[in-house]
Amino acid sequence: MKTKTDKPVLPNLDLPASDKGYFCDARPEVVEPVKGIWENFLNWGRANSLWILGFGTGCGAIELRPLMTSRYDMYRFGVQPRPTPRQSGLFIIGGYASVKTLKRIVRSYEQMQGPKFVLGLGSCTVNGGMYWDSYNTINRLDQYIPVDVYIAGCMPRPEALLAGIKALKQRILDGEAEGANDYARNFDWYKANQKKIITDWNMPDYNW
Amino acid sequence: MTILGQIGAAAFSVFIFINYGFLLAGSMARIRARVQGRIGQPVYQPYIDILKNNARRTAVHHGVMFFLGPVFRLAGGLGTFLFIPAILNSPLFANFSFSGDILLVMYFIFFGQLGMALGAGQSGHPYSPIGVSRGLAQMSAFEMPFILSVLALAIKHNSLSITAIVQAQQGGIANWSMITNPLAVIAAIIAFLGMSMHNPFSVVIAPQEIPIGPPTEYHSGLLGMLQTNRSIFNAAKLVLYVNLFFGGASATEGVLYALSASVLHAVPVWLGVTLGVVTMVIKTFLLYFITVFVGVSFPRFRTDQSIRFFLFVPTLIGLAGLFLARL
Amino acid sequence: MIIQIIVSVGALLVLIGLWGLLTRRNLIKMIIGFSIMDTGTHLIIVGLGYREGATAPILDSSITPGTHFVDPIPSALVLTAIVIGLAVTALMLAYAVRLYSSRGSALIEDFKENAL
Amino acid sequence: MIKRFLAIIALLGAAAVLLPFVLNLPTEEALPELASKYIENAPGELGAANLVTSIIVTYRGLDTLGEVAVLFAATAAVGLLLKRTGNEVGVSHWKSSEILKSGGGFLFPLIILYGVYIFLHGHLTPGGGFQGGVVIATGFLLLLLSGSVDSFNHTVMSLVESLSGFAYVAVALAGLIWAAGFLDPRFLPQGDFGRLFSAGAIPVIYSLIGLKVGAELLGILDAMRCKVRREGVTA
Amino acid sequence: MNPLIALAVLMGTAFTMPLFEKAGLKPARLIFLAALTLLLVISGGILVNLLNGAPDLEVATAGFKAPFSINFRIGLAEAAVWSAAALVLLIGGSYMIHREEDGMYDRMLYLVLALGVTGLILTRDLFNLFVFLEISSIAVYGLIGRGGERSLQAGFKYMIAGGISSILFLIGTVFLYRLTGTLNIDGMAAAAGSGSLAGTVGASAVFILAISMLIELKPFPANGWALDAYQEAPSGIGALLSSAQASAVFIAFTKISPLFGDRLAAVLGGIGMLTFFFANLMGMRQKDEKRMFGYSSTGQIGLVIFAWFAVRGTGMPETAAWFIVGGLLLTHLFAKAGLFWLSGLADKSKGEGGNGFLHKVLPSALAGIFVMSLLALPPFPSFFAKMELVKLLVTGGSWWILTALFLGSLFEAAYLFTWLVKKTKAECTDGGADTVNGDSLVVGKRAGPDILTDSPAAEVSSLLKSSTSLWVVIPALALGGLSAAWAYMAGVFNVIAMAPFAAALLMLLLAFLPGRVRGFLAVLVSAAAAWWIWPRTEGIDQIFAMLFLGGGSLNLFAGLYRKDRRPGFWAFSLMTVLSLGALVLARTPLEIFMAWEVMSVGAVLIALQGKRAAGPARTGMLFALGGGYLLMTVLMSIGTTTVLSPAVAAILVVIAFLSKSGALGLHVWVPGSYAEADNDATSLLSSVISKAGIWAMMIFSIRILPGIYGLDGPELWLQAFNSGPFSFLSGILGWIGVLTALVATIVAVFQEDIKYTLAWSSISQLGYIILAFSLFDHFGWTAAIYLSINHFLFKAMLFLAITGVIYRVKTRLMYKMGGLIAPMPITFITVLIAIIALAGVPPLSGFGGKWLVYSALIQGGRPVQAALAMFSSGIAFLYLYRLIHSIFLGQRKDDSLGIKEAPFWLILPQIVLIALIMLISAFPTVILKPIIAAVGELMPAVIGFEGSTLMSAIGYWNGSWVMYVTMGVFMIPLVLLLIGTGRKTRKVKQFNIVFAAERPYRPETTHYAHNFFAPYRKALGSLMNPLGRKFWEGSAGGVTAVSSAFRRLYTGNGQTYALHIVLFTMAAALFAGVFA
Repeated sequence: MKTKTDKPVLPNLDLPASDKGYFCDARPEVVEPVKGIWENFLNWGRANSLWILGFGTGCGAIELRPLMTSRYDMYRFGVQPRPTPRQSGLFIIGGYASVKTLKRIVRSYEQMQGPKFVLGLGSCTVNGGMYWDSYNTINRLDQYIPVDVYIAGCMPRPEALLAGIKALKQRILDGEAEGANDYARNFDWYKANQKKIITDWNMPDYNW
Repeated sequence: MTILGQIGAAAFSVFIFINYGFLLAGSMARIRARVQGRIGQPVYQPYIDILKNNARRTAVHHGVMFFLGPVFRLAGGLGTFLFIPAILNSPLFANFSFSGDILLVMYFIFFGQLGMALGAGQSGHPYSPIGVSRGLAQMSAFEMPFILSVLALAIKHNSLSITAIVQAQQGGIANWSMITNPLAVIAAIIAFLGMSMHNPFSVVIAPQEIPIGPPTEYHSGLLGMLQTNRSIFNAAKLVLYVNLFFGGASATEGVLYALSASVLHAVPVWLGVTLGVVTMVIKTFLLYFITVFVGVSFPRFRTDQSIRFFLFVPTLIGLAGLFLARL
Repeated sequence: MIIQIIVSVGALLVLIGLWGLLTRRNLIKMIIGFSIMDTGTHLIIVGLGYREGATAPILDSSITPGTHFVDPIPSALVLTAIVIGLAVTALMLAYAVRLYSSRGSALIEDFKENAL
Repeated sequence: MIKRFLAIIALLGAAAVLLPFVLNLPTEEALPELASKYIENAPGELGAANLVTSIIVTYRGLDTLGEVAVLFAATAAVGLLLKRTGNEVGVSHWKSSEILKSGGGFLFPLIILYGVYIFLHGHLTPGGGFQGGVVIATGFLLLLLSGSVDSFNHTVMSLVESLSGFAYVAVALAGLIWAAGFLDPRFLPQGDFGRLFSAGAIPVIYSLIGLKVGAELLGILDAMRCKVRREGVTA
Repeated sequence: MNPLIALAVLMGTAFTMPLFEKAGLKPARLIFLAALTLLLVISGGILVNLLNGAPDLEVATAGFKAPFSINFRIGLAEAAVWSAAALVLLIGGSYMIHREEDGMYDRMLYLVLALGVTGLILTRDLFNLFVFLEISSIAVYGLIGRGGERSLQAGFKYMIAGGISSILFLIGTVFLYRLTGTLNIDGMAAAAGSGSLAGTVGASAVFILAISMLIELKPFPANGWALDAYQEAPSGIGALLSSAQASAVFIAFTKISPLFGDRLAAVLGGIGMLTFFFANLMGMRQKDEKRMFGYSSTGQIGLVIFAWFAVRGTGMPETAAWFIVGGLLLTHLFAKAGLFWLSGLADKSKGEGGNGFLHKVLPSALAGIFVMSLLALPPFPSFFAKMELVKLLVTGGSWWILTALFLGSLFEAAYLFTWLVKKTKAECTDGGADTVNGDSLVVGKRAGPDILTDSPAAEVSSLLKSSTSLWVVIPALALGGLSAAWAYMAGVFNVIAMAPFAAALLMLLLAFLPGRVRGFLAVLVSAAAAWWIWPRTEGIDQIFAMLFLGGGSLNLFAGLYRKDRRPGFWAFSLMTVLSLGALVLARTPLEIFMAWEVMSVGAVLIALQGKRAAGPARTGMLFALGGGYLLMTVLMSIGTTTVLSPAVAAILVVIAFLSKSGALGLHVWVPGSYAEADNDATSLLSSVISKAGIWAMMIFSIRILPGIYGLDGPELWLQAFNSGPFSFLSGILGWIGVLTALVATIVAVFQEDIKYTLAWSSISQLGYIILAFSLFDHFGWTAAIYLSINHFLFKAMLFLAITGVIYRVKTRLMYKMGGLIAPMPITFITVLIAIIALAGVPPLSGFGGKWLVYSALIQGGRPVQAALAMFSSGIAFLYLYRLIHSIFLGQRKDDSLGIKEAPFWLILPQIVLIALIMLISAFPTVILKPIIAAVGELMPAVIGFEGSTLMSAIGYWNGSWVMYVTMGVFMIPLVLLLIGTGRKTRKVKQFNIVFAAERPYRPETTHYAHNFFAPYRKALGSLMNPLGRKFWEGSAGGVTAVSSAFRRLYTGNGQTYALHIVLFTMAAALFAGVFA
C-alpha cells in the first residue's frame, strides 16, 4: 500500500468546501517503465489484450460496432469492449468532442489505470474537422489529453480503424506509447488548457 | 502420504485444472465466435488478459475489505476445488477431500461469494451492491434444486462423501446418477445454469445496466485475480458435477482404461491417472457446452422472475427426484 | 296457629317492602320500603319466640310457679335488630338528603354518574 | 317495561324463597334447652326481674355493646354527612300552632321524667336503656317541633354522649377486673330482688345506655334539622 | 393478652374522640394512632404465642361459659388475618392523616370500622357476627360518603345492597336459632351434624344465611354496587374495603361454612370461580384505576371463596387447607391495600409531572412487588397457594374449572401489568433511537443515552420528603415475610431457590449507587454463581449451566458500557441469570417450576426496561404466564395418580417451552420484546435466556416425563419417544422447527431496523435448534447443544456489536448508516466473524452446526426437512450480508464522521467471543467431545471422533483440516496480491468511483441499502402477510369485545343493582335445589 508521504497536493479549488473530503487530492505520478526484456514481454501482453472503453464520445462510436461483427472481428487481435474506464486500456475518441463531452472524457481518461492509450478517430480530433470554427467543440485533442494514434478521415471505415489499432499495437510493442507518463509530467499544462475551455469544473483537479 | 506430499499433489492438481480452466474459457469463446461466423479470439487469450491486467502500473483501492475481496474470491475458488476429489483412486488428484463431504463443498461456495460481496460492498459504487443483491437472491433460489438433487444422491447411495458417490457410479454408464436418478440430474443441471451466470440468469453482471455488476470497481491486479478465480471455480464446479452425476473419472476404471488395459495388460499408474484426467476433461468439456448453448439462445430473466422460476418447476423436479431416490 | 299468622304477616311485609324497593323510583319511598322490610323481619323474629299461652319473662308479683314463659332470646335479638334498623334508616335518610341537595332530584336513576 | 317485568319475577322468586318458612314452621312447644336454662338460673345469678334485660345486658352483653357502637357510628356518619357546611342561611322560625307550643311546654317535663323512669327501672319492668333514650329524644323533638327552641347546646350533647359511652366501657372493664369477665355486672352487690338498687351493675349500665341513646338521637335530629339551602332551590 | 381489651380500647377512644378534639388536633391524632397501634400489638402478641405452639385462645364474655354467653376463639388463621388487618388499619390511619382527610367524625368511624373488623374475625356467635357485620358496614357507609358528590351515590347503592343482605341474614339467623336452639356457631354445627337442619326450613335458612354473607363478598352478577363503591370511594377507604373488611367478612363466611350442605358448597364454589373469571374478564377494558382495582379485588375474593370450597371436599388437613386459602387471602390483603395507597399517593402528587411520582425507583419497585404478588408469581405466598390449588384441580380432573382459573389469571395479568407498565415507565420524552416496527416508520428525535434524570441524592431526598411512601413499604415487607414463611412451608426455602430474589432485592436496595458499581457487583455475583455451580453439575446440566451463567456474566459485563444507573436492568437481569442457575440445579417439580417462572417473567421484565417496550413486554408477559400455567398443570400431576395422558402432557410441556423460545405461532412477542428492550439486554435475552426452553425440553424428555409415566432407563424412554406414546412429538416438532427457521429468515430479510432483523434471526436459529432436538437421538441432540452454544457465541457478538453501533450512531435504521468500517474496525471484525459463523460458511464453527443438523436429518430419514433447512440457511445469507453492508460498507454519511469506536466495555466481550469462536472453529474437538460424551450417557452414541475427524454413518468432517486448508488457500493469493499490485495501489476517498463519467452528488444518494431485496419481496410477496400476528390480535380483539359486552350489565342505577341481587338469590336457590 502506498503510504502518503509528503507528496505535493492538488488545490481542488473548484470543489465546494463541503465536498473536499469526498475526493482524493493527490497528483498523478510518473511510473517509469522497466527497461529490457521484461518490459517488452509486458508490452506484448498489453498489445495483444487491448480493452476498449465503451464510451462513444462522438459520431465515431458507430464505427466501433462493425468491429464486433464477423466481417471485421476485432476479437482476433485480443481487443474487446469494457464498460468501465478502470478496466480498459484504450480510449477511442470518435469524431468531434464537444466541451461538455470533453469534461467527461477527461474524467474517464484520468480514471483509467496504468499504461493507457488514446486513439483519435476522425479528422475532427486532428484539427477540429468540419466543426473547426464551432463555439462548443475543441480543435486539437492532444492539447487536452495525450493521444497516441490519429486516424484521419471524416469517419474512416472500420478497416482504417483496424489499421489504426494495428499501428497502436506496434507503438506499444516499441515501448513508445507512454501517454500516461506524459500526462503526469506536464499535468499542469494539460489541466490549464482543460480549465480554460471547461467552465463548470465542479470536479477535483485529478479524478482518481 | 506425508503432509508435504499432499500439499505438493494438491498444488499439481490445481495447476493442471487451472490451466484447463483457462483453455476451456478460451476455447468456448472461440467456439462461440465460430458459431457467429467470426474467427474469434485465440484460445490462449485469457492468459494474455491476466498478464495485461497484472502488468498495469497503477491501481486504486477503497479500503482493506475492497483489497481482500479478490483474495477471498480466489481462496473460495481454490478451496472448493481442493475439497473435491478430482480423480478417483489416485492419491495425486485426491486433493484434501478427506477433510469434509459434499456439505463442506456446498457451503464453501458461499465463502467465495461472501468475500466478493464484501469487497464489492466497500467499493462505494452503488452498482456493486445492486449486483450483489441480485446475485444473492438468485443464488438462494437456485440452491433449492441443487440441494434436492444432492440429497437425492445422498439418500440413494446412503452417504454424503463424494468419493463414495463416485465409487458407486463406477462400472459402466448404467449406474451413473444420470441413469439411476434422471430427475435429480435435470434439477442439478438447471441449478448449474443458475450458477454459471450465463444468459438466462446473467442479470447479476448485466453489462448494459450495471457494468459487470459486483466487480465494477475492480481493475489491474485485483481483476486479474478475479479472472483466475473464474477459471478455477468453473473447473471445480464442473468436476463436482461430473463426480456427482456423470460417473466422475477414475484412475483404475473407465472406458479408456479398459481399452488401454486390453492393449497393455498391465496399465502403469501414470497412464491410468492421465487417462482419468482425459476422461474428466472430455466430460467437463461436454457439460460446459450445455450452459453455453442455453446461454447463447435465451434472453435475460429479471431477478424476481428467476427466483420464481427456480422455486417452481426445478424444485418440483428436485422433490420428485428425492422421492424417486427413496423408492 | 298465632305464630303462623304472625310469621306470614311478617313475610308479607317483607315482600311488600321488597316490591316498594324494586319499583318505586323516589329515594324516600325506597327507604320506606326498606323500613317496611325491617319491620316485617322484626315481626318474624318475635313471632318465632312466641309460645301458645305463655307470658312475658318478667318475674313480678303476678307470676305463679306454673306459668310458662315466652322464649326470651328472640325478644333480646329483636331489640338489637330494631336499633340497627333504626341506625341504617337514619343513615339512608341522611344520604337521601345530601343526594337531593347535590342533584336537586330524588329519583334513583338520576344518580348513574359512574356507569361502566 | 323490562324492569317492571323483572321486578315481578324477582318478587315471585323472593316469595318462593320465603314460602318454606311460612308453610312448615317448627311447632314444638317446649322452649329450647338454652332458653329454659336462662329462665331458671337468670334471676338467681343476676337478680334482675326482667329476664330479657339480663340477657341483653349480661349474657349477650357484647351484642348490646355492639349495638351502642352501631348507633354511635350512625350518629357520627350522619354528623359527617350533614355537618354545617356554612352555606346555610339563618333558618326562619317555625310557625307552629298555638296548641303545640303551649302543650309542648307542658308535656316536655313529663316525657323526660317518663323516659328516665324507663331506663332506671330497666331491670325490673319491661323496657330499658334504648327505650328510655328514645322517649327522652321524643321529648326534645316535641320542643323542636313546637319551635320554642331552635338549637341545642352541642357541647353538652357531645359531652353527655362521650362520657356515658366511656362510662359504659369502664363498667365493662370493671366487670373484667373485679367480676368474672368482661361486661359482668356482678361486681356490685345483687341487693334484694325486685328493689331499685338490685341486680348488680345492670341498672347502671342500662341508664348509661339510656343517656347515650338519648344524646345520640338528639344529635341525629339536630343534624337533620338544619336544612341545607342550595342556590335557587328553597328547602 | 385478652382481645376484649382491644375492643374496649377501640370503643373507649371512639366514644371520647370529641373530648380529645377539644384538646386539639395533634393529641386527637396521637390517641387515634395509639389505639390502632395497641390493636396491632395485641393481635400480634396473640399471633406470636400461637405460632410458638400455644393452643387456640378461647375467651368468654360476661363471666359465663360458651353457649350462655358470646365467646371468641382465635385459631392460627384468625390470628394471622386479624394481625394483618390490624397492620393495614394502622397504615390506613396514617395515610388518612397524611392526606388531611381526617375530621373528627372520620376518625370515629375509622375506629368503629376497626372494631367491626376485629369482631367479625373473632366472634363465635352467629347474631353477634351479624352485629359486628353491621358495625363494619355502617362505618364503611359513612366513610365512603366522604369522597364528594359521586361517592354519595356509590354509598347509597352500597347501603341498598347491605340492607338486603342484613335482612336475609336476620331471617336466616332466627330460623336457625328456632331449629337448633342455640346461637353459638359451634352449637349449631353440632346440631346440624345431628340432622336437625335436614328439613326444608333448615335447608332454606342455611341457604339464606349463606347468600346474605355471599352478597357481602360481592359475587359476580350482583356486584355492580361494589364496583361503583370502589371507583368512587377515596383511595384510603378503597384500600380498607378491599383488604381488611373483605378478609374479615371472608373469615366470618368460613366460620359458618360447616353448616352448608355439600350441594350448596359446590354452588358457592362455582359462584366464586364465576366471579373470578368474569370480574377479570371485565377488568380488561377499564380506564379508571380504582374501578380496575375493584374488579381485581372482587375477582381475587371470588378465587379465595372457590379455593375454600375446593379444599373443603378433599378432607386435607387444616394446615394444608389454610396454606392455600391463607396464602391467597393474605397476599391479596397486603397487595391490594398497597396498590390502592400507591394510586392514591400518585394522584395526590399529580403535580410532579406525568403519572405522578410512580416512575421513581422505590415507588415503581413497590408497585411491581404488589402487582407481581397479585399475579401469583414466585416467591409470593399466592404462587405456592395457586400451585397447590392447581394440584388439587389436576388430581380432581376438573379441566373446565382449571381453564377458567388460567384464563381468569391471564385476563388479570393483562390489565394489571398494563397498569404497572403505564404507571412506572417514565414517558420517553426524548424520543429514543428512531425505529420502525413492521412497516410504520417511527422517527424519534436524537436521543442521548437514556440516563435517569435525577441524581441519586435527589432521589433519596424526594423519597424521605414524601414520608407516606415509606408507609407503603410496610405491606411490601409483610409480603416478603409471608413469602419466606410460605416458601419454608413449601420446603423450597434454600439458598439456590431464594438466590434470585435476594439478588434482585439487593440490587433494588442499592439503587442509589452509581450504575457501574452495581454493574460490577452483578457481574461478580453471576461469575461466582458460575464458579459455584461448575463442580455441582455434570453432563448436559454442566454444559448448559456454563452457557447460562458464563454467557450471562459476559453479557452483564457488556452492560457496563452505560454510565447511568438503570435500576431495573441490573436487578432483573441478575435475577434472571441466577434463576437460570437455579433451574439447572432444581430437582423437585416445585423448584423446577419456580425457577422457570422467575426466569420467564424476569426475561419480560428485562425487556420492559426499553423505551418503547410497553406493548411487546405486555404480550411477552401473557405468553410467559400462559406457558407457565401449562407447565404447572403437567408438573403438578407428578406424584399423583397420573390423570394426564402422556400425549397431552407432552403437548402441554412442549407448548410451554416453545412459547419461551419463540417457535412459529408462539413467536409474536419475540420480535417486539427483543427489538424494543435495551440494546445490551437484548443480547442477554436472545443469546442466553432463549436457550432455557431448549434445555428444559431436554430435561423433561429425560427425567420428568419419563418419571411421571414410569419409563425409567434410557432404553425405555428412548423407545417411548421414537415409537411409543411420545413418538408423534418428533414429527410435529421437526416441522415446527423447520417452518420457524424458514419463515423467520424470510421475514428477517425485509426488516429495515437492525434489531428487528436480528430478533427474527434469533427466532430462525432457535427453529434450527428445535429441529435438531426433535430427532430425539444422539446425533440430533449433539447438534442441538452444539447449535445452542454456537448461537450464544455469534448472537451475543452480533447484538453487542450492534449495541456499540446504535450507541454511537443513535439510530437503528440500517439505511441511515454506512461506511462505519473506518471509525469502528473492531466492531466490523466482530460482525464479519459473526455473520460468517451464523451463515455456516466452512472455516468457522457455524459450519459444524450446519453439518451436524443436516447429517442428523438425513441419517434420521427426513430429507425434505433437511432440504428446507438448507434453503433457509441459504436465505439467511441474504439478511446477513445486508446487515454488514448497510452498516459498515458503502458510503459514509456526514453525521457519522465524528464517531469513535464502541466503548471498551463492549469491545472486551466481543474479543473474548471472537477468541472462543476461533478456538472452536480450529479445534472442534474441544467443544464437541464433551457434548458427545454428555449426550452419550443418555443415548447410544451414533457419531464419534477418529483423530480430529468427526465420523458419522454417512459423512465426515474434519474442522481443523478445513481451517488449515482455508488459511493456506487464503494466505497464498494474499501474499501474491500484496507483492504484485500491493505496492502500486493508492488509497482513495469515497467519491473516487466511476459514476458514468459524472461526480457523485451526495453520500445518501449513492448508498444502496433501503429495500435491499426488493425483487425477493416481489417474488414471494404473497408469503409475507404475518399470519401469526393476525391470529393473536384477532383473539385478543374478540376477548375485549366480549368483556365490553358484559360490562354493560352494570348500568349504574342502584335499583337495578337491587334487582340483580334478588334475581341472583333466586338463581342460586334454583341451583342449590332449596325449593322442593
